[in-house]
Amino acid sequence: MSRIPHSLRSPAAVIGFALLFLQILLILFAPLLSPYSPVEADALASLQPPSAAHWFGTDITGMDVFSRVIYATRINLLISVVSVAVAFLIGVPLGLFIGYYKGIVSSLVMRLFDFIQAFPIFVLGMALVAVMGQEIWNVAIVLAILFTPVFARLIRAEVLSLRERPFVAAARCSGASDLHIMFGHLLLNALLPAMVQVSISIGMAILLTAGLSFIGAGVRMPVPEWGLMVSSGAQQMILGVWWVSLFPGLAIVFSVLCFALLGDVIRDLLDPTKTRRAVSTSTDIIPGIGGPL
Amino acid sequence: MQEVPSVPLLRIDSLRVESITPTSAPPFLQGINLRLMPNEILGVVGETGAGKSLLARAILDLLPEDLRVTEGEIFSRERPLSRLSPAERRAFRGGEVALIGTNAKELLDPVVTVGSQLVRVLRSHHRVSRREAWARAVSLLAEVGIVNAKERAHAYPHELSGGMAQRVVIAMSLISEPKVVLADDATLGLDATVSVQVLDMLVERTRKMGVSVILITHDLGIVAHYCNRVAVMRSGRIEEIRDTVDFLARPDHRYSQDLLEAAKARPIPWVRSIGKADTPLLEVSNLVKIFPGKRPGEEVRAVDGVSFLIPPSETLALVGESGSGKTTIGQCLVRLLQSDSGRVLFDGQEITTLSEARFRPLRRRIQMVFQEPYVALNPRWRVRHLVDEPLRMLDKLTSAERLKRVHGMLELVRLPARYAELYPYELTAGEQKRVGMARALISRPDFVIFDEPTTALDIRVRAQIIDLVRQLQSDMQLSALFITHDLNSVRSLAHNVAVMNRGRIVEMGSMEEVFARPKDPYTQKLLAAELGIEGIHGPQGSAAAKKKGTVD
Amino acid sequence: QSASETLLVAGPRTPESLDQEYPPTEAGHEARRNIFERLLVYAMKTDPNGARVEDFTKIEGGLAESYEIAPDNKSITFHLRHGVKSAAGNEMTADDVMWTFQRGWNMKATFHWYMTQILKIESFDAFQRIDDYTVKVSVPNPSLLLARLWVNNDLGIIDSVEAKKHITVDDPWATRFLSTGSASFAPYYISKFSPGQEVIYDANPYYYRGPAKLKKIIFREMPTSSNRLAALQAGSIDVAEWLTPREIALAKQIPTIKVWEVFGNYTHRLEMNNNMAPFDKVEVRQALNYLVPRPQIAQSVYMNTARPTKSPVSEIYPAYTDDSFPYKEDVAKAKELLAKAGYKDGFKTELGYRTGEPLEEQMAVILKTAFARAGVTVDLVQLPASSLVERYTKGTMPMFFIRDMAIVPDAAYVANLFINSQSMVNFSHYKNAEVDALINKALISTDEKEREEDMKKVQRVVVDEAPWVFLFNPGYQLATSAKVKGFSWYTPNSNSWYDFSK
Amino acid sequence: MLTGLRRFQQMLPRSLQIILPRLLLLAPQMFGVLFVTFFLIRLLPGDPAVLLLGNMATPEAVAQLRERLGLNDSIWVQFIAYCRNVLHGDLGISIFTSHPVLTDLMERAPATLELIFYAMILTVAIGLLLAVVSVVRPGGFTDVATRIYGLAAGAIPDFWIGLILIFVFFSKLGWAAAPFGRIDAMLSEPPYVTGFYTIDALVAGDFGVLHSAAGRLLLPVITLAVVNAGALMKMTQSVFGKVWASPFVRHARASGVPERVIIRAALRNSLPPIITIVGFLVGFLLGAAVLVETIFSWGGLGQYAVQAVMNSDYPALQGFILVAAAFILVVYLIVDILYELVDPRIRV
Ligand SMILES: Nc1ncnc2c1ncn2[C@@H]1O[C@H](COP(=O)(O)OP(=O)(O)OP(=O)(O)O)[C@@H](O)[C@H]1O
Ligand SMILES: Nc1ncnc2c1ncn2[C@@H]1O[C@H](COP(=O)(O)OP(=O)(O)OP(=O)(O)O)[C@@H](O)[C@H]1O
Ligand SMILES: [Mg+2]
Ligand SMILES: [Mg+2]
Ligand code: NI
Repeated sequence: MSRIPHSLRSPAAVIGFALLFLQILLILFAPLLSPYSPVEADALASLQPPSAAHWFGTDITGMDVFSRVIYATRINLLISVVSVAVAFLIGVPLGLFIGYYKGIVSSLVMRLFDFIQAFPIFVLGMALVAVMGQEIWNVAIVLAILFTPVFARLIRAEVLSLRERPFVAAARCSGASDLHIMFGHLLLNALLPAMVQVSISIGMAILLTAGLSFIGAGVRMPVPEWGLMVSSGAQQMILGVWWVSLFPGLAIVFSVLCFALLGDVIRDLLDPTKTRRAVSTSTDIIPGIGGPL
Repeated sequence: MQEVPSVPLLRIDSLRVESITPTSAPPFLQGINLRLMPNEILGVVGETGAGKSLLARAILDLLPEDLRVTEGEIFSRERPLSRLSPAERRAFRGGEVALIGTNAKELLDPVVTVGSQLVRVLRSHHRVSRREAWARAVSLLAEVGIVNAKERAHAYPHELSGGMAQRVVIAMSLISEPKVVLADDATLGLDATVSVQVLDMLVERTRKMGVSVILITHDLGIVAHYCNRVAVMRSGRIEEIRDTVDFLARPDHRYSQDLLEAAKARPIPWVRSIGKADTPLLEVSNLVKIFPGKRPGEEVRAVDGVSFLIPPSETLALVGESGSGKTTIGQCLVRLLQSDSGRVLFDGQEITTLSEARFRPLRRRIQMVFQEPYVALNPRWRVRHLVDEPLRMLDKLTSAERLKRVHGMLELVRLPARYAELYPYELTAGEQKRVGMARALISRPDFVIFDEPTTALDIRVRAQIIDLVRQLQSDMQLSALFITHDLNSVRSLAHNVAVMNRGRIVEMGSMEEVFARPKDPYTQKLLAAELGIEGIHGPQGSAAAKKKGTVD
Repeated sequence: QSASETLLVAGPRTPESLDQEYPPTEAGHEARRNIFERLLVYAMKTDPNGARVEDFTKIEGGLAESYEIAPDNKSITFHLRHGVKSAAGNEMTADDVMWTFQRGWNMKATFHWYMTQILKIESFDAFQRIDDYTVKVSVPNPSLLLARLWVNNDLGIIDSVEAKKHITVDDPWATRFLSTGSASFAPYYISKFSPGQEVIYDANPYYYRGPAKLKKIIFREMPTSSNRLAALQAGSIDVAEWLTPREIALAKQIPTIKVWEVFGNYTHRLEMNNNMAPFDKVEVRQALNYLVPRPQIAQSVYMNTARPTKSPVSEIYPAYTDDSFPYKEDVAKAKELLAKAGYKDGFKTELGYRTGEPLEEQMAVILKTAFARAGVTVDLVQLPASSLVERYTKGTMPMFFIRDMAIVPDAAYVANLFINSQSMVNFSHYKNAEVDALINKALISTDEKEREEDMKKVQRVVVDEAPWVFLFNPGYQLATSAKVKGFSWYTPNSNSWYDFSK
Repeated sequence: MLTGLRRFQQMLPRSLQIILPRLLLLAPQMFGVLFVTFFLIRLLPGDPAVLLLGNMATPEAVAQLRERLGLNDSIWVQFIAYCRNVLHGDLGISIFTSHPVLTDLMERAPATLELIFYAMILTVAIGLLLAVVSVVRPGGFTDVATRIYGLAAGAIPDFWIGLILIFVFFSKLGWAAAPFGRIDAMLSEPPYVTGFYTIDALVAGDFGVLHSAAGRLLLPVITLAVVNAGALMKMTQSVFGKVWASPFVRHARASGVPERVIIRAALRNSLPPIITIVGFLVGFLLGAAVLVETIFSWGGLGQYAVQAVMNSDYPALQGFILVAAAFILVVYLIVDILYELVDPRIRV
């Protein structure tokens, strides 16, 4: 297993894992790390610029931006991870079935996905949250609804091409049943792009959550959530109060960046073709033909 | 060996190519000395990875980015290439030395008509009007044997067959009238009959235009038939350069001898087991398989009323061009495909009408070795799991027993036991083929279908696999259906031969009979296209010249 | 028109509807002020800050040149001005007034509410056309509000000739037309109405007090208050309405901006649903009042532009008193009260505020923190204005902000509006039989002295029973470019562009 | 009958063969969208009649309106009525603006389209240019820069970068035009021709307006482009990179074809996937516009949608979603058609 450290040693991977580690730290030790309560207003301390007492300054109600940024890691990652996990758990088996079995049900499900995806994702999210109410869990559910087709389609596309691959035929010759082929052979191979997508989706979920909160269709005050914090500072930005929006925005950037980087790392780690190129430079098959035309 | 007393078109002096990142690995090319004379066809042979393509790319100064010429020099008509300006270098490529690559379809721009692509190349070298360029492109296409060239010039690459695409690439290389053509495995992957036609055409055209050719190939047969001289490459070196006839008669180097030996057939006809021919193991009658065609309503009769018998412990070889329906028959037999009509009796039992559940017990007796070695193995499974999958599915054994069987099987296919823990991508193609066989044989079947076990393999590996299959057949008393392109391996393996053309069996009989006295014109054509290396006495220039009348 | 005759105004939103029968909103009030003309007006005076404000003691003729009240205070007769013309050029007669009354009566909205709830009129017979220029309104009980009411912003007179052109079978009162267009005898008419974007007012050339100095008012919607300030500072607009106190403080420091300030009639308060546990307990309501850090809020939220409200009645209105207001910040006392009510460990509740109201949000967060000190956990619920209103009208919202004013400068009117258990807008559902009786008595009483005493008593009781968490009188501020002159203030806190010039 | 149709189809030119079936497909897709919007809005809390009439509505008025709106009919009857209305261009009346939703949308659409249009142009320009340069000159400065940009761009929230741009270029430096609205409030909009202020101003020859409109467009367009060009760049890099490494490019080079011609040919080959991505981006921009328009008080469809959410203006929201989905479907349709037109390998 000497190749794992290698792909984990790239600068991208190092930064990605460092950011992930940092976020985990923030989640676990938020109460220890934050000097103030994330939800308690201090009317007299409103809109103070960054200082020794308030590293990131305070917002209009006098809440400490630094403490809120730290606590928001919990909320934002909770929403994102939960929504992506739900989407993954529903989308993957669904994709497996509609990829493997062609039939009315499969095409109906695909048409349903078409409709869901015909709507601009953000707008649909906005409407759905409006319908269901601005609760943390509702935001997570809406994101899960939006992401499920993504995973299902991805897996389906993989399965569609995988099922035509000779190793599936070979498995069938060995007496494998449909279920065994689906879960033993196809799932394992189709999961890789899905894993990359998991990471990317978490990043997207963070952005979407923040965007929804920004326009007031996400979580509610005073929940510490990055998008909401950017939003609460947005008004003052034009008047020169930059710190309220700047820091939570940066937190979003780093958090999303982290998952983007990790996505790349996963891709590198799990891709057998890449490794294959590295391992066997000399193979005794004649390149250019995988068999006669 | 004597020098030809005139100015060489190309001269390569002690060329050395290395990676720019310093490694302990040996250089990719070293000590290459080569002279190419006018009107000469020089063959370059060697196994995969020998550096043949790199040599061609070095000549064009198109080495991969991480490789560099660290020593030596290449001269084109005594001009050192390293001194060329970028513009001159561009003019040199294609203008003086043109390349014909492998797998022609991929060398053509998929979204531009072939005529325009020829025009593009021509106008990169000569100032001609678009109109005239087009006219020249069309006439050249006609000359390289494209029928109806005027219309075909408007075709996109995907609308051409492999052979036609290869002709287009040849036309492309010739259109700006270069002095030298580098043909790098130009006919690799084409059907033998097509390959011969294309090579004949290439040699004929270059002769006519006074162009010298470097013919890079794996196939000693091609060298034997077309080249004046031959260079044998191995690990970045030229082992020997000789006159072809000399070389075939008495190769100097040990390696060259090995190569020649492996390329030859080894018809040690093995003993036919004493015939209980009255009860065949497999009996196929009137098998038909129809696929839907490209356009709705069309149909392709991939297998069209095929009948044959295979007695126990005997091997039937199924030969024929690509697309003739060989694989389809195999897949119908293991019920990966449902045949449209006809009967298949296995050990007296009709199997086409069995339900999948009833057929499953039979699967352990009928197995198939798949055509592509890599893609037929699940890339995420270890060899151990790959090999014992049939056992898990079909037999109830403890895992210890299974592992024992796996190890036994690996031994049988000559793989070390530690391979059980490897993933397919960690194996070479030859090893992957062996794993495929182990997997098919582990359930101790009575009947195995080998789908092209030897194609796409390097010369020596192919010989090893043939030996292995032969060994297994005699050890396990297998009956086999042996699907192949490679007539050479048929000679070594089969008792009987069936020749297929367009879904039908056109000729069937014992191996010796069919090969010695082919009756069907198609069989004759197929045999004629085989470029053997036995009994060659000099370059023919054209296979057609030698076997006049058998190829039209 | 030259640039000096055009005024560019930026406000948070365009009016929801131009119809005066539509529920009153701030944006709606401002449009009404400019495109509707009323029968009566208050005389104007200059307040100490130099702004023109209404003199509540003097009622003058508007569209009615004069009026007279019967000695028994049971009817009022309007003598309409002659030669008053609408922007369409139609001259006003008693028919316009009567049609307006008819429309209002039949639409059963604002007009109907005033007439039935305040004046206690029971049938349309109360409205009489005497001749072409005389109209008489009779009421069953004597009322001191008989004249005052007609100054109200929502009781403008419609140009019935114009309006009738837009009548259809299923729309006999031209509601569709009047919700997006104008037909009155006002200084301005609507030349363009793009809800959510802009409203353009053009001057009525026939206006009876003479055409306006500003010929065109362009009202642009700019929902973000800081953008309005930035635009004013950049000189892209002339008037920025509804800035936050912080922005007002900032604006005061900018030399090109003039800030007009008036201590108006607003009260900002946190209403509690008195029918809903735990707010059915008076101690709980009092406890919350003790928990409010008023000085801090005054300083950090209002930047010292506001004063605490200490009575349900606006401090500028007659009969106002704050002599019994006990609520100082006192956590111990609050806890004690809560314990007494049985909520020793506090309780959990919800607080609703409107979307797009940074000030309310700020205050909500501060109050949440303040209440938490006594164990009261508050969930903040941000809702679109309409949903919030729907929820507290239905009584399903425990706590919510109300920023409101009563536009009739009369304590009994105010109390009747907000405190009377019969009132539709008594959203806190406060109910006290004694208070109700006193208010009802005052509505029909003509004895000024006794009325005042009763009203003071009402204020004391209400302050003690604390149906609301009393917060602030935020005042009214308007930031304009320094070039703009003529600011005036009216009880609906809406700008009358007729008074302005550049 | 079917075969007859097919034969007829085969007689048409290739482009029509591609376009016609796609157009036919649009109808069921639109039906699906109608279906979804209808039921989505049905899920919303609150009685539409109450919402429409406002808080002071009397029960009789509500009952009357319910009758008139057909709210008492069965859900399917209502759905059919809804479809009929939509087909007649009736998307209902906005509660907030009291205008027909369609009128509102039409009025605001040009603002959004202008924004998206320029943002798209800039996105494509940045994305393609960077991608091509980084692939053709690997290892260079651009290569490294694009790699960092590609990662960062995907992580930056558009609403945040918009705010930062406003803060830096408007509030601090004072270089950019004010971030509210499409033109300076003092100016009046140019006479309507296309609805794009820049183009209309040019047509009218009013350079003051043109200058103002272009200046106002600058920041929002940059905001959208900076965020989205990263995605386009990354995907183009991988597509173009693959083509650039493909045998035919190497072969062209070996044949002495000039580099510039090869780049053009390689781009031509990368076009189909790029078109798909661009189409997808248009859809994405429409969503992003919701946020960016809010920040820049743009007064387009996006802001309308946000207002609709804020005000619980369900007819307006429903109308917006419907129109947005229809717009996206049309964009996808165009993408599919273009995709098939530029790739001769696709069989019809
Ligand atoms: N771009 C590259 N970078 C590094 N090594 C390379 C590159 N291309 C080829 N090689 C290595 O150079 C050696 C020679 O390769 P080359 O392609 O010339 O072999 P070949 O003789 O043409 O083989 P084949 O018959 O399979 O075409 C091989 O070991 C190969 O792995
Ligand atoms: N799944 C399929 N659908 C449609 N046509 C098919 C399918 N599989 C094979 N064919 C067609 O059936 C014919 C026979 O194919 P088959 O693979 O059996 O040929 P083959 O003799 O094995 O060729 P090769 O030597 O290239 O492997 C070909 O024309 C092929 O295009
Ligand atoms: Mg090669
Ligand atoms: Mg085959
Ligand atoms: Ni021969």
